[in-house]
Amino acid sequence: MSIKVRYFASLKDSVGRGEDELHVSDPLAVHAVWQRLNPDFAMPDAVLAAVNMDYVALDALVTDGDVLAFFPPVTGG
Amino acid sequence: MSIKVRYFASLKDSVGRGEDELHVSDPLAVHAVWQRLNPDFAMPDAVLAAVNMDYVALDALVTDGDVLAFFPPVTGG
Amino acid sequence: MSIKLCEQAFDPWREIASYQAGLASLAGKYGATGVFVGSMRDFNRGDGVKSMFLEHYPGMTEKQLQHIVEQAQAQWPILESLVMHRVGWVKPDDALVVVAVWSAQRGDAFDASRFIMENLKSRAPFWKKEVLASGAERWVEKNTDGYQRQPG
Amino acid sequence: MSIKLCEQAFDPWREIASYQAGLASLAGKYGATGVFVGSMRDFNRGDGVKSMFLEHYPGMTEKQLQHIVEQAQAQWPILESLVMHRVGWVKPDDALVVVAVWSAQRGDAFDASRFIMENLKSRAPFWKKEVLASGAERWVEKNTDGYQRQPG
Repeated sequence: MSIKVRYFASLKDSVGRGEDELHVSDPLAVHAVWQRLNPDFAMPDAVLAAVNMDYVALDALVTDGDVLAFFPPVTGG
Repeated sequence: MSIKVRYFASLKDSVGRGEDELHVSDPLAVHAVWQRLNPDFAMPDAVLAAVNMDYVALDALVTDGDVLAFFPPVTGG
Repeated sequence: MSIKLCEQAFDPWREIASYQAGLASLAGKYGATGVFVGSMRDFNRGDGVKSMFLEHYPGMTEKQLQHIVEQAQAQWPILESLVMHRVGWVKPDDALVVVAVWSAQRGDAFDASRFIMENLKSRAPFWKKEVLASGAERWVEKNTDGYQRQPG
Repeated sequence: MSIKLCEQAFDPWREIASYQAGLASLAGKYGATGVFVGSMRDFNRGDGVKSMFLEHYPGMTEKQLQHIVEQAQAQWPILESLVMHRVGWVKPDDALVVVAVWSAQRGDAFDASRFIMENLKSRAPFWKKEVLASGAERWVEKNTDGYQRQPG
């Protein structure tokens, strides 16, 4: 089982990577995915998360094949 | 002393004239001008009045040289 | 500020583009442009409308429009504005009115353009006479309030 | 409904005119077009800005914009809409975003265009990185609420 994780904008700069891949045996909450991938970097308060391009809460579960994205507040327009 | 009076749009059709000229010896209220010029036609409720191209109340006074306009509710835009 | 009454049909987007092209000193200063374009519909109150006459009060129209724009300028930090209105005979799909406001922030452009438009509808001395598909003519009686929802 | 992401600079008024020219079946049906154009300013938070990079999340951006327009369609009787947004490198005075809504009545065009714009600002995954006059780069931290008055 594998989850693809993406980082955007200033968060990509902070994390130092644009993508991760995480192999998991069971569904995992969004915040747990972050913690596993960034054990030394607490998730910033304002971070937004999307699973398969829809916004989700940080306790939503991600599962095999999902694409999870982390990004800072959006600033378009 | 003379006041120029103008009518617009449907009110011009109802009155049957586009303009009047009224000779007066003293300042006269807007509604009194109407009454003098249209003794057999009560001023419709929704009529608007302007003196020298600014909106005025119907009891405003008009005086020598003024241009008084009567018109129905505006429908531009 | 520019206020124009137009006897001929015009392309609203080309007019806005052309006006904006003349605002060279404001380039990079405005972050927001709020625009409203009103067009002639081919129906009103359940009837087909084939043409329309826009009467106005020359002089007072310009004076009132200028007053409205000045009131908007007093309330919002507007960098520039353009108001155009057709007069005379118009046909369906013609642009009747353009209101455009340039400002630094978007909220001001939205608010001020709507304020100008609503005040134009309630205070600028224009009157519409419709020629129906049947050939009958009728004056439009009053404008609706654009801040309230209207039946379709 | 049309949603476009653009890598090249565009003339917003020409784009709107061109899109509207394709709405032949709606000619005479829409009485109102509400438009917002956002442009790049050459200053922000007291600093000169000489260029900007617009990052986005390909796929999610389009999905969220479509969702926002569908929400607007559910709330107001919209006849047509156009949303355009620049991505990549932009420079001051470039158009960044266009929202245009065509409807029968003006209140709906005003309300729906503003709704789409505000939701785009708060939900569409775009991020701006400014290059200042000094050469320093910084990410814009957050968007403001366009319904509230902002300090100049």
